[in-house]
Amino acid sequence: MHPYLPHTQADIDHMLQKIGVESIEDLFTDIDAKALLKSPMQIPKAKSEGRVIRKLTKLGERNIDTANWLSFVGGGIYEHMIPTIVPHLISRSEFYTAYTPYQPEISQGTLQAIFEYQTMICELTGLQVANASHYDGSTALAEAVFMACGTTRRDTILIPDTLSPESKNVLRTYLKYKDLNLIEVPSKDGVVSSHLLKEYMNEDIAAYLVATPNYYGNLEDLTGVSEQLHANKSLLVIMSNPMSLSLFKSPGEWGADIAVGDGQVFGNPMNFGGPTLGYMACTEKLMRKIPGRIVGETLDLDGNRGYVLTLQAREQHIRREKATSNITSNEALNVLAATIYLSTMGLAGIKEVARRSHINACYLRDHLKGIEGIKVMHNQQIFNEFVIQIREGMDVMKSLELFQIIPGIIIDHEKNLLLITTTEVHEKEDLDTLVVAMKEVLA
Amino acid sequence: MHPYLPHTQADIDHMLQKIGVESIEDLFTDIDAKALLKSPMQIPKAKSEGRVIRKLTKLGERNIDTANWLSFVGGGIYEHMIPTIVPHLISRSEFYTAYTPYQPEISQGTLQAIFEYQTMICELTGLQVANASHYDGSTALAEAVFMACGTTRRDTILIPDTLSPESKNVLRTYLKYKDLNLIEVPSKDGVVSSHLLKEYMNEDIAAYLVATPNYYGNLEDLTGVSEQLHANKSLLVIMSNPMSLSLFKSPGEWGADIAVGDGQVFGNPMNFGGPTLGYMACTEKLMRKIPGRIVGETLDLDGNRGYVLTLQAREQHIRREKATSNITSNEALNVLAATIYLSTMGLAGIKEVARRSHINACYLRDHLKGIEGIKVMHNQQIFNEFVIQIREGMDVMKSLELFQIIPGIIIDHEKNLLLITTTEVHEKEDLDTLVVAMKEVLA
Amino acid sequence: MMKKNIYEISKEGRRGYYFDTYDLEDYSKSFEIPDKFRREEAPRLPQVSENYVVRHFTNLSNRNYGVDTGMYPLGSCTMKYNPKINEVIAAMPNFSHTHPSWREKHVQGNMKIIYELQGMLSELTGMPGISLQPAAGSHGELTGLMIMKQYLIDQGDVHKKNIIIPDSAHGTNPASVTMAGFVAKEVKSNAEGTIDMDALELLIDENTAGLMLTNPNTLGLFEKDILEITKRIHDVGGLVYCDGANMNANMGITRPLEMGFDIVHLNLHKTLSTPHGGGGPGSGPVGVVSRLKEYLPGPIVIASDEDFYTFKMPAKSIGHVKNYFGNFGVYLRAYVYFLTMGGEGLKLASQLAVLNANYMKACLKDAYKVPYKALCKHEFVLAGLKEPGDVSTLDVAKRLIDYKVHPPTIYFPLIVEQCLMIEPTESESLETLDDYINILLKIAKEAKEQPELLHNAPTTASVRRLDEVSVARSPVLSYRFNGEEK
Amino acid sequence: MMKKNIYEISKEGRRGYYFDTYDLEDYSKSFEIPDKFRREEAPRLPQVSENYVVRHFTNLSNRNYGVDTGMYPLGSCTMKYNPKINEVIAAMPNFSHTHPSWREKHVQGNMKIIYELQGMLSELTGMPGISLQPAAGSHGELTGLMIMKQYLIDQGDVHKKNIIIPDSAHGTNPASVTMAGFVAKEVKSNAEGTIDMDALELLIDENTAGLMLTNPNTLGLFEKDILEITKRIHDVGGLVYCDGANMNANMGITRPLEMGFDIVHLNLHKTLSTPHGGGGPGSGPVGVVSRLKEYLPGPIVIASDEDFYTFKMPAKSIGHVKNYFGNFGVYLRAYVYFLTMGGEGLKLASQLAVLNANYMKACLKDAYKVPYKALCKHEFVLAGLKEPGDVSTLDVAKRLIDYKVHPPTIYFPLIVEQCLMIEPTESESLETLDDYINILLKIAKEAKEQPELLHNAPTTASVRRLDEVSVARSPVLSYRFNGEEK
Repeated sequence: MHPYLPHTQADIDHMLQKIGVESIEDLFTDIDAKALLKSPMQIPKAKSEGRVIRKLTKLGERNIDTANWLSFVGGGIYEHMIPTIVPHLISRSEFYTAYTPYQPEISQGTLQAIFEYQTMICELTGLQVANASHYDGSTALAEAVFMACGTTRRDTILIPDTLSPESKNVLRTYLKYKDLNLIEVPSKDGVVSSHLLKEYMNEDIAAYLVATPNYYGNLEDLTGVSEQLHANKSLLVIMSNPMSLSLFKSPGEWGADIAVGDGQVFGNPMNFGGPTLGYMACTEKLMRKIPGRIVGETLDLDGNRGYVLTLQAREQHIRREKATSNITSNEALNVLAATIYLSTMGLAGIKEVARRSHINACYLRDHLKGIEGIKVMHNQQIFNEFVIQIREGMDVMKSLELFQIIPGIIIDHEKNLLLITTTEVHEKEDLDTLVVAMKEVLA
Repeated sequence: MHPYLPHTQADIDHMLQKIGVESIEDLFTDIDAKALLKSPMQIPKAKSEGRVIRKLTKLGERNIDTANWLSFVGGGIYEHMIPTIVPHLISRSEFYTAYTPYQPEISQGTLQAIFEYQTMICELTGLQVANASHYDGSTALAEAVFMACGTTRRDTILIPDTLSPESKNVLRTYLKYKDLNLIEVPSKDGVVSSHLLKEYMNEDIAAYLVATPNYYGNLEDLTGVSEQLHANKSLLVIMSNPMSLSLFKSPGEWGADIAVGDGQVFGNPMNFGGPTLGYMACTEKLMRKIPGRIVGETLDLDGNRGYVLTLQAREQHIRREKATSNITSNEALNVLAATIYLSTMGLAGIKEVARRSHINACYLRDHLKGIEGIKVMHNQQIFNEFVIQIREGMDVMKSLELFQIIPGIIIDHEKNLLLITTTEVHEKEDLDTLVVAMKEVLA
Repeated sequence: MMKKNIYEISKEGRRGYYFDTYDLEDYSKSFEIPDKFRREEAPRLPQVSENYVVRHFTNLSNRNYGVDTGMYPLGSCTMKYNPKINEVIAAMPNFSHTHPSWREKHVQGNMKIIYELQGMLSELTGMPGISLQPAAGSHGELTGLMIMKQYLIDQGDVHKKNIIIPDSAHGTNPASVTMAGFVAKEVKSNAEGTIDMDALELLIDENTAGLMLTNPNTLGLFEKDILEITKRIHDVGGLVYCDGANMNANMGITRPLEMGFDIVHLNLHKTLSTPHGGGGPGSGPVGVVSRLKEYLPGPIVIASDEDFYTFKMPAKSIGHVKNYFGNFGVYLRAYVYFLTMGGEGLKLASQLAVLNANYMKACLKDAYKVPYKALCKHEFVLAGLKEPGDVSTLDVAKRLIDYKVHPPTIYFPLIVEQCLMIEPTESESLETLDDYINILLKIAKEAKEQPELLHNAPTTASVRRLDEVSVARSPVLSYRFNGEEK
Repeated sequence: MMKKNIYEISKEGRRGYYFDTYDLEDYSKSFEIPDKFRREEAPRLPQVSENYVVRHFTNLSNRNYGVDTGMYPLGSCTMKYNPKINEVIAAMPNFSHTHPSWREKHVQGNMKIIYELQGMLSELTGMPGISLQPAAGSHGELTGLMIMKQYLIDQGDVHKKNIIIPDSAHGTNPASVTMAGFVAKEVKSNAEGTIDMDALELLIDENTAGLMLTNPNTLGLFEKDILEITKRIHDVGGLVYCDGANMNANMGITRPLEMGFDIVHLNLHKTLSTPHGGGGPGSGPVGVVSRLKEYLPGPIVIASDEDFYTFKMPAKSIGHVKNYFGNFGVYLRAYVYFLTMGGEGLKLASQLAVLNANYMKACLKDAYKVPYKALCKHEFVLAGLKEPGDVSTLDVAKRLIDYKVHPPTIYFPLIVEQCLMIEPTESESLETLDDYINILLKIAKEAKEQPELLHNAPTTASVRRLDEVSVARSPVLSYRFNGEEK
């Protein structure tokens, strides 16, 4: 028998007898013969662990060797140092082999961790209520749209053109079939002016969804924006790389009603883009509108503190077709990783991560600026990313491959714009290596 | 404060006050100033996890890349496939952060696992009592000498010259300071004749310590040996690669009084030679002479089954200077790995591992035999190792480096003898690679 | 200490991570964040030393129950064994440390895995088109419905708004319908627990966009009329969606394609053994018939001639439903499961899952109400105790906890009163099933003889029954620092 | 199920591992093992499916208590936090998959680590010569004594047979002395808990080979006369051995060299944070003064000029005390601990370990007998309850288990009646110490008011007190298949 299947032939015979059938095939007589598979699936024979590991090791070698390449790629997914205790702890099988905590008495581990996470997200965003969790930042943003449209009973969403293409794409898909409208506000020098925003205000506007830092790495100046929106009875939704929130003004401080973003930066590996986790927080006022899993603190029969899933009426259990979100399985284990990460790092830790990520980017921008053939595109406050323009006709991605360097993402092939990202994992020597290599290939 | 040290300055102040001293330095006033360190230790400043991992990754790269080299090196340490559940389970921190089960009520996990291990070792060796554990096979062998000398009140030990140099070396050190004698019986064609052994029998002989398979990979024919020894009131101690015991006659079947060996082959990585585990089993008669940790089954106050350390009177707790062994810390986690390995593989599993290891060696010996410049040294039954002689003057180790092959161990530089080992991790293509490469370099 | 939360073990000055020197320390002095952008009020995060973070979460884990702890027969959740080799592979840095915006040629290993997994899922479902992008089962549902909608729009069938859903369906089905801008229409089940064909007929008309169905359904019953049902929907130009949550009954036996479905999602975290993670991450790939292939969300991976793989957006794609390519870390585990199980192993798994469910049902029928007598597939429902007295299914579930096993899904599907929905999966041995059965029989006896044991249960867990009502009324959703109100 | 042993969940036909095809299947048919060598009776090994092996050992782990569970103040065992980064590094294949018989140039990474660790331990102890080969503390003791013996032989002092050991010493000390062919002579402790200098004087003569001492000793007291003691032994041509089990009090503060010792062993699994593993593996490197360097067991690693490392046997080496180079997997962890702690961190660790011990002692003095009033170092002893009634130290220990904490070492050292030997280590926070203190104070109260609570303890562990007597009388040391007798 296969190692994952504990049945012996004697067990099977005993069970068939108890059921009162002759063979396993007899258990499938209720299936119309026409629906039965005529020939076996074309899936190869089982492999031993040894051979599977050999095969996957070889496949892994068809990716670049991550230990020996230098990457300045971000744009939504970031490589940060992950404390060794994070993978250790999320590998406790009581965490990862459990499911949604439907039975709270034997799920206090998951529930309490989520409660702690909710607290941390509230603190980081400066808002009052947080859930756990969405699939990623972009789907969280899409769900924020539904919240906003549901609350305001309006159907149009404003976004700046500085939102990342990934988020724009997901938004477009989600909105298309609900007949909601998306309007893009143009940017200038890599940010959107709040004066310009005024021109777009009307009574159809449910919300303004703005990312800061935005896709170009620039901080959006949101002074007065929430006032403008609230005066128009619209909501402000702010999307952030949450690592930046230890240094920069929080969504709550900017007056946001809803904050969303991707929590991958907190203790989760890049994983080729997934799984990550989408966080969402909102004001107290919107508490009963927020979708997804929420854990509340309560007492048990003996008066001892405990945790339960709560505010579930909004969900699919009871109202079913009235539910405004269908999310059930979410990214709980990634939430746990984020909780452990934030517990380990503390404020001082994430501030230091953010500071080094930021200063590294400033240093790199400074040192690339002077190079012939490079133009720094925007003159804005950045966090840890910035855009440069490379001399026309120069394929910098290809040239730097020889140095085992991936310098960033080409975000505009025509204009040859390169988005460069740094985090605290880059040492000064790594930054200098890029600068030297850039000089060499552009010389 | 350092991440491993939970003290805050306020905590320290509070504690000093309670103790009634002013400063931490005041806690060390009982140390003679002349014994105090004059200047700080020359140990570098703390490094972050990120930098430690970077540094160790670089150091690791100064070893050969084990995934891309082909090694036929054994001689005491073997690379076998380790099921993924073994490292997973021994990484449960309740196992690895516990110590010796002094408090059985909260150590049943360790205790029951040891009991299960003892059962498996008894079954494998064909003997009645097993302990858990010794540092490695050689120190287990040395402790078997003390058992044998203590039991027989004799002072001379016979060994065949086919014992591995590692074991011989350890034995010599252990015996030297106890004034015990070691006599080597010479081999012929890679094994010792039991007829020859007869000549060495006398009333000083406490035991004959023989390894089978021996260092050359040959099985020793021990027919009649235990009878010879027992007639002389001496003991027979058999050392084995325990993986071979699923196919070949067990120590119990050969009539051994004590069986020892190294259990690394059961689920433990090579670890550059350590830690491994030394197993030891003996007859019922010697039960109260066996050193080390032993777990027994018993009942608790409610009549429920439980496990405790037992037969400890022999140890250092009470008789102290009368103890014949000083072993306390042993290789418990390696024992656990072996227990999980044997539970996972079962008899069918280790038989298949042994069979493939064996057949691979037979195949390789067959295919190397015909090559000009290679002579197969012995005509004996082997398990998974054998010795060949390479043409004089040919440095086969160096030549095969170009192929990223390590063909074995040169066990005699003068005669240019190479010990070649195979296990089930070698696929046929690996064996053929070695044959082709040998042909090429010897051509 | 065990019951403190992370903030309650925090103290000013502790830290869990150490940074050593920063080479740009001097350089950094010239930088300051302008007031306008600078954060004013610092977020409060816990300050805990590393070893206490370890203890805190280790102790939390010990207040959880997982598949590695024991039987976990949650109906429709397929809590099967999560193989450890899957985790080993997923943790390999050459996979886990890859960035989704690297160039295709730098991640050919990942892309080949995605490509091959698409093919394996295609073989498992029969569907020629597969997109791995959706992140969970209900995300797959939404995706599938969007595909339906786009297809109907392209056919000029904009009036087709109604999606028929059985009353036994997963609650996410109607929610997904709403999110995709359709209207849900409920069809009743008959006395045998399958779709009432007459009721269905009354609902089908030209406005019918399609139908969503789980097969076997949530009662664990195979829809005997499945071929007729799918045909009827097709007759009016609708599409049929298969909620693949219950695919663990079908592997190698029947397939959505053969049943007449047009679209299916799979839950990799159910059928294909990837861990549930306390609620996620999951993965909900969608498979479609040929005519819908070009509507799939993307990018998907295609192969060029020389074992080289590229991303491609299908021609009429609904677009992106998630960042990048979905939950790659989850695919890796499913891919390895395919390799270690093989085609025959998968079929055997489904057969044994069905065997286990039928065996349990046979053993429980004297003490619990069995509302549907027919053969079940991988799961079955009980309508509470035969002689309940004042004991509810909730009481039975809580009493199971006292016996150190995980209760089944309860009170679902809604159409069965006092419902217990039991899915043992193929991972459980006869001995474990017998243990669980004996506990359920013992509880049935206790319900008659000592009902207070059930009313008071659980008493051996880390907490007793929790007050879920007052928390929903005035929720405490984050830590109240120093007892403050927010 | 939880309490079954692995044989009791075994069944014919189950398997935990799968082999696929073997390319030499045909070839293998020509091979058969001759009867003479073939095993006759098959060993009985369990047959269990992989997922049940996982459950079995997961459940066993949950019946264990480790440092990650909570405070574990075993005296003289230094149960400090085991950093997780150590485990990550030790698991790297480039280290764990290296063979000890590969050529030096193929394992320069390993060798450099060994070389640097030798240097760090040299700095920690002051000893210029270090060999990492011994596998545990008592193995280090034996090694050190062998070095002493060889040295004395070489000096022509073959008559020197006596090793003086205090009555407070670890039990392994006299056992090691015997194994090395010496004779142990016990010296009494004085009322202050340190070596009685008059008694010592009476034992010292020309037959004195040396003295073994732990400092601080097992009472947690620093031997105030240490410089005099080591001098007196040297005066008669003897050598002084430092049992390094208690080095966690000394790091960066004092060193064996400065105290006058000639030989020391360290327990990497105590002082240097490597895990105890339920009893091992440990590692017991030995350090020696210059004149003994060439006697060290080997091989040790030396550096050549160009950052290249080679193995070398010291000129007069006692030989090998273990296969290969000792427990390399353990060194890696200790090496990483040196890197992450740094020199200052190590000193701070020792300071805080001593602070913790003195704090606990101060808090417990009203309820428990404190036999020695002086400052303690990293551990201290209590002579049972102040008002014990009919309650023993064993009862106190067992009652601690009911409070979900691990008891201290008990009934050791032998010279203190009803001894509790408490070593909190630097890893424990003030809050944890206070919790533990409060439990001990509560138990002291219970001892007066409800002694039966203590006599009956533990009642909340997975088993109650176990019968250790009858098992020693008629031991059951392996599973009795079908109840058979062996």
